[in-house]
Amino acid sequence: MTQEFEFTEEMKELREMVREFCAEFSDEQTVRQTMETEAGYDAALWQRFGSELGVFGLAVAEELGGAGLGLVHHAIVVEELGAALVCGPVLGTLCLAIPALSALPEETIRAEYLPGLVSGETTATVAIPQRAGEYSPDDLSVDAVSDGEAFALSGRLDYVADGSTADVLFIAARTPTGVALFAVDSESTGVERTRLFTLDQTRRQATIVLQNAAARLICAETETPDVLVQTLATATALLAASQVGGGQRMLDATIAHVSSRIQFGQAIGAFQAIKHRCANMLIAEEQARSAAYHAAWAIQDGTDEPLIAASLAKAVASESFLWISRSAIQLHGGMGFTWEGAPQLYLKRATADSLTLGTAAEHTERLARVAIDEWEPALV
Amino acid sequence: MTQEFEFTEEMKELREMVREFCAEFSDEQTVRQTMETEAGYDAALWQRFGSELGVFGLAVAEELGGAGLGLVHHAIVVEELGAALVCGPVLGTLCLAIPALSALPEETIRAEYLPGLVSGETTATVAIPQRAGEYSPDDLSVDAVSDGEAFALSGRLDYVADGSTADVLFIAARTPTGVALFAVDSESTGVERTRLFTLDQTRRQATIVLQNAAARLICAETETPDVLVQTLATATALLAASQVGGGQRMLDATIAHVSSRIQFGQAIGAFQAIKHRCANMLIAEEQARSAAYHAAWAIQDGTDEPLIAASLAKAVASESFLWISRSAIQLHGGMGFTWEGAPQLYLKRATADSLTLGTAAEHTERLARVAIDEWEPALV
Amino acid sequence: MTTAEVGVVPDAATIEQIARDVLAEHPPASTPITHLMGAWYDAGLTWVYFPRGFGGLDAPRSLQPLANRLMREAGGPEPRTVNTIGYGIVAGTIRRYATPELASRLLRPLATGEEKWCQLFSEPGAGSDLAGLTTRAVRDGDGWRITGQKVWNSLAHQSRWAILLARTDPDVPKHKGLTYFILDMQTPGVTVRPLRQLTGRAQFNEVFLDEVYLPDTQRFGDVGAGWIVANSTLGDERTSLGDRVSARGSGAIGDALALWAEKPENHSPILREQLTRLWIRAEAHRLTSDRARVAATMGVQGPESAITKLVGSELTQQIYEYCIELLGPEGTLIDTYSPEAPDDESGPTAIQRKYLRSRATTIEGGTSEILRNVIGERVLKLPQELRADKGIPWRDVPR
Amino acid sequence: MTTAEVGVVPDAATIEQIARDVLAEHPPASTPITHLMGAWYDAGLTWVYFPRGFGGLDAPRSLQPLANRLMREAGGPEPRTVNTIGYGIVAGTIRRYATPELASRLLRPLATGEEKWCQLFSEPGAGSDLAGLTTRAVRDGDGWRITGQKVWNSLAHQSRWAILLARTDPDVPKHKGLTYFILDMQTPGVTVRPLRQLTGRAQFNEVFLDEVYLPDTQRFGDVGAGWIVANSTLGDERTSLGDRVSARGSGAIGDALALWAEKPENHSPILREQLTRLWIRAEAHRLTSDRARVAATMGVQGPESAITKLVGSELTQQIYEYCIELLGPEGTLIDTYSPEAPDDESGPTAIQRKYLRSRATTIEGGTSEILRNVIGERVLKLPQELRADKGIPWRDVPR
Repeated sequence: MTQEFEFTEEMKELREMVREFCAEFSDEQTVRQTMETEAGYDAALWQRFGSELGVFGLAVAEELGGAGLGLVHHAIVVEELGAALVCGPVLGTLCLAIPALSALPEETIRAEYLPGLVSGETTATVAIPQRAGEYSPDDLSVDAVSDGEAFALSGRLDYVADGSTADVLFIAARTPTGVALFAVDSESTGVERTRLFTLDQTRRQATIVLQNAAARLICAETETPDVLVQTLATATALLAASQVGGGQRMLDATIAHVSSRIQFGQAIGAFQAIKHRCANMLIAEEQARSAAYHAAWAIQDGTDEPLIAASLAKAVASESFLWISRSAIQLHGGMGFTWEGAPQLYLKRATADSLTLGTAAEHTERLARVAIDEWEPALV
Repeated sequence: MTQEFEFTEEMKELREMVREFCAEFSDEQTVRQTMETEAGYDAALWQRFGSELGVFGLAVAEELGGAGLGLVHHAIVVEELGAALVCGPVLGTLCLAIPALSALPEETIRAEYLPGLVSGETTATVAIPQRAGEYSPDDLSVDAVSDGEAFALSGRLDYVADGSTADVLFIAARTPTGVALFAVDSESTGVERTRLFTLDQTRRQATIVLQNAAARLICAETETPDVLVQTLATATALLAASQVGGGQRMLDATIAHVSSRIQFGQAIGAFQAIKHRCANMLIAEEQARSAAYHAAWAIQDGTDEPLIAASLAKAVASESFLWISRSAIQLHGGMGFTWEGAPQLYLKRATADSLTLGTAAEHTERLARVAIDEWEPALV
Repeated sequence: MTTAEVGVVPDAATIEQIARDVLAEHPPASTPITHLMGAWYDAGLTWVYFPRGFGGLDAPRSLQPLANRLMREAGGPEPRTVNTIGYGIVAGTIRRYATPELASRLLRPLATGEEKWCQLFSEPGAGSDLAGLTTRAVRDGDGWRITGQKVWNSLAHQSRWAILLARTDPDVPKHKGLTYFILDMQTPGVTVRPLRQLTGRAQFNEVFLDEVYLPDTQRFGDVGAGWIVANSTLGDERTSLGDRVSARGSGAIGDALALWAEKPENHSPILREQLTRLWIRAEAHRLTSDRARVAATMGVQGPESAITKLVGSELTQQIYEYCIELLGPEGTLIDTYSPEAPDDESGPTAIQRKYLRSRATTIEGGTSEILRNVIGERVLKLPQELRADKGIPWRDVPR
Repeated sequence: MTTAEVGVVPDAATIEQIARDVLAEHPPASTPITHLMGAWYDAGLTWVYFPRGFGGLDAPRSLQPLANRLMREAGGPEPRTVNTIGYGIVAGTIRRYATPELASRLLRPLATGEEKWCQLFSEPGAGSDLAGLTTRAVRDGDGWRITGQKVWNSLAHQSRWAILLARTDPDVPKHKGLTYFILDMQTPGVTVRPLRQLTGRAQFNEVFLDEVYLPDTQRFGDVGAGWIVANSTLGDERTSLGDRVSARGSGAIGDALALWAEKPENHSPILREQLTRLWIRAEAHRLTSDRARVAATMGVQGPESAITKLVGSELTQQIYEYCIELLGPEGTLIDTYSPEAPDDESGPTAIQRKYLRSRATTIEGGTSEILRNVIGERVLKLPQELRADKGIPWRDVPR
């Protein structure tokens, strides 16, 4: 294991590898074509990421098809997929389902689902009752009924990430004794999925209505809340890494643009107003990177309270990515406002990311509770 | 009467007159000398402002020695005194006492005190129980006891503006039936005044301890709360005008400095980083000016809710003046950080002003209550 | 019907009487808009400060808001909406630069909206640096041949006429080699292509000019004086904004307040504070705009008017950024990006649409960066920065 | 006593053993500080990466934090506090540019604090534009005569030595005409005057140099190479910062948290949110500094280190601005502005004092404006802006 922020050569190579693969097989033109399709992603390409490149299981144990390298490696992959706006169930499968399954107590369940997700052959998503990015059993909208043998779920789920394409739906539901986690085959009867039209066309959502849908219990009431809390923290940290990737890409694009765009006889990047805004974009990006990777390392190694680290990451990365992508549009001028320009794709991603798993304001409020209200001066 | 923002020629002449008088008799050197004296102001100069220039009673009725022109005129005077950092009881006498007395129901009381304050022969201050700039009877710290004929006050008052030099102290105190307003001769027995060392040496404060100090009832319990609320709103609006004056002076000084300071072979004001910050200073100043004079006009003519207008003025003017004076230091560079440089005097004034009669955050909270929580969509 | 006596400057009462007569004879509710606006023009109410016979009455400009208000109160259109660019930018230039014959040909259909106008100024390579534009106008007999590419031309596809800036002399510094023309958009060689924006819509166009001929009579101002004419045009645009004071809680902040009221379940102390801060800024901006308006009516052009666009645009953006955060997960949805959908900001995801549209406000009509330069140099009189293109023939400026 | 074998690069264990021996023989609690630091120097622990005999052991630089930590743990001083500028800026330059004789004369008393150092770089007319400085050095036999005025010289009144930049050739562009010297502050013609700051204190000085003579042996680097030497000096200053990671909630944000805990009566939702936002920024900044530190130990100088000063200084200011607002009316008081009062930020109005002092953080050591330029041009490689003084003889540059 590495100490915090010790990015090894091997990590850098991983990053390069994913980046090059994205550049080759998921360039902007491909993303634009894919995002207009009904499914919203290319299942074959997804599988190549999982099987050929083999980067979906870096945080998964080796015996389950993974590489057992830890969450930081996984975050690097998610960051690069975010940088390239790769269409596909990044949120549902990589940020939510794989961490959730990895946290399950039962080995057999893990072994059943993880290899398919890691190889990219199957996709999944997790529906966790949450409010403002926090696990919130009060917001549970699905009930599980058992006939003593099999379970059936009924209820409605809004804004389910990748919900219209996932093969398996992992759904938290209320049972007579608490909250348990279930697996539902998305094709089974009683599952009605409606694709939503999303501001960010590269990241899909669905509304799912369950009416007595057959479900399999995969985590009991005693363990489920912990699993869900842990999954949310991990997914939040990973989403922050994705935001870092998007921000870096927009920073790079903006630097390239202002270095070549000539007005008043010189490249506009020579003007202090532009130059200083670019400096501020870099600063915002660097703060986000630190916060996001601190969260990945902290969750991986247990060196900080996961909820604090994840909220910090999401609060900082949301504001940074939003501000950077808005700045990118501004500094691209009129071109930044066109459909053809790349900045709009990132603005929409940044907007959607910022509203997913808790907004910056919500995580700030949460940090106010855990970091300010409960702060005790250290005895020095 | 003028419509809102209709600054007449006569108002401009008034402004010029006060400005020139300040430039001649209260220039920066004079201010620096005066602020180091024990009293902290020059009583003779103060009287010249009142009697020779005759600008303390512009909002006071003519029969009481004033000019009956309204609060906007008075605000212009206070603005210019603020611009020049004139040492003296601007807050105690001009912002608090004259508006308070003008609001008193009894003609004879008004006639007794106002002419002296207007001529500058006497000075006064008002101690109003307030919290966050709002009238707050719960914070009343003085009790009035009556032997059936005369009243005696006991209690402690903190941060009394101009408290160590005022001739008359107008003090709100608790009586058996409510809150009433009293006049106390500051030289009488039972009045102990302690000068405080203030961050802003040009604007003094005192702690006053009263022990059975002889007091005269000047406003009964039925009217006192209204008088105090109105006085606070007026004083807040006037303080905002003073902040506008200070901000304008620092904007002007900064423009002059960056236009003449040469680095890298050119005046630094040519660099966009400097130029754009100056533009932002102007914008901040203009917003503050609009909000402050809106408040003066609204209170004068009853065209807006005084509490909303005053809080808006103070919230905007506090942030603007603070930001402008901080920017002035930054753009003056090292010189801005010296004792000899003018910006430090304005930073300290801006800091003190921002903490007086409610901070920006406090007025924002107040506006949240009156403008957001109680907002009703208009029927259009 | 009331008319204003020739030779006497009409006062408010006269204007009001004329307006009421026109409106009585042409009830806005039942009169086709071109008829209504034609009658309004003929009565001299379109621009009361214009000469008689050209839509005006030689009246003081300060009486125009009165006429507009009477039209509005009678249920008629806000005049600008009839022909946005025509009213906002072109009419004043026509008055100043067109011959009487040409002016009388152009102004009435402009006023009625029958002939819409667009502006062909910006180019792909000339945005902030408008004076650096590349479109060439070359002498050809009694006229000119224009070749080049323009961009950000709103309404170009609906317009009969355009105002056009082109370079007539590349051998002098950039500002001095420009000439101002008007162009009949039906002339051969003009191609209009819609330009899709990040909203999915195509509110603007690109316009390609391929050896387009126009007669020299369609030149406004001297050859080489195009920059001066254009600036008078842009000046009209700015001063035409100040007619009305908005009410507290209207506009973008009104959207935010309404959304706040609609979504009590999304309330939090932080969002409440943020909304209050935006409200405070909106108020300060509204009051500053009002102060600028009053100063303008008193003949004082203070710094207030120069900062209105800058502050307003940045505030609008931030308000819709706030609205999106207040919307929460719902903010991740959009109804459609179809370019065929109506180009407005209504519908179930109106807030998201306004949010997206607001990104342009700090770019169009002068970027915030350029506006801060303008405030610094023209209002605060700060020294100009060094420019690589200053005093150099346009031909030799790096591009 | 342990010694490091000559010719063998010492490892951590060796350093630790040597350090423990020195500390055992010279217990920090009972040893005068100059003796302690002298023994530390003689053992080669002051700068383990310096040559033997010059306070070092030819060890890797990465072992220095270990030595410093052992000193701290034994109750000894943080080395920098013994001679701030000497350690932070001068020592590395002496090693690189002084002759061995001069270096051995200078380094030991520098290390022990017996001879303090100050820096004579800035001038009243050369702040951000340091390379534009005016102080002249003119050849005089085997040495130089220096005349000029320096400013912002902290510790000048206590220092024996100064590093000095002066202009030796006004006929070349500004960077090329500078030469770097060291100056004995006891030389005739040197006058030090305290400079009072807005805090009331005089932490800095002005230094007047009137025909001050110094021998050519006190020149560091070539004539005309002063800018290069100065930059290596300033580079040392930057990299010397990164030894320690601060703890969560320490530093300025720690002051704010403590004040928040002390003043429950001043709490409000808005102030709570503002504190949280500052806390978040402080955390992100702390983590970024830590990341830069780790990158530096791995040999990577990332952009993280270049932005630390900029972000830290602006954040510190904003934290104390917040503290003042949290203090409320109490924030309007100050204990004293007397220049004789101790120059620290303690006392009953420590927060007010830190607030005032914090105004300098975005000016000293490079203004925020200059730092953003540096980040833009050196880190992001954006094109340089036009400069009026570029390539022009210093003599001809407007001043």
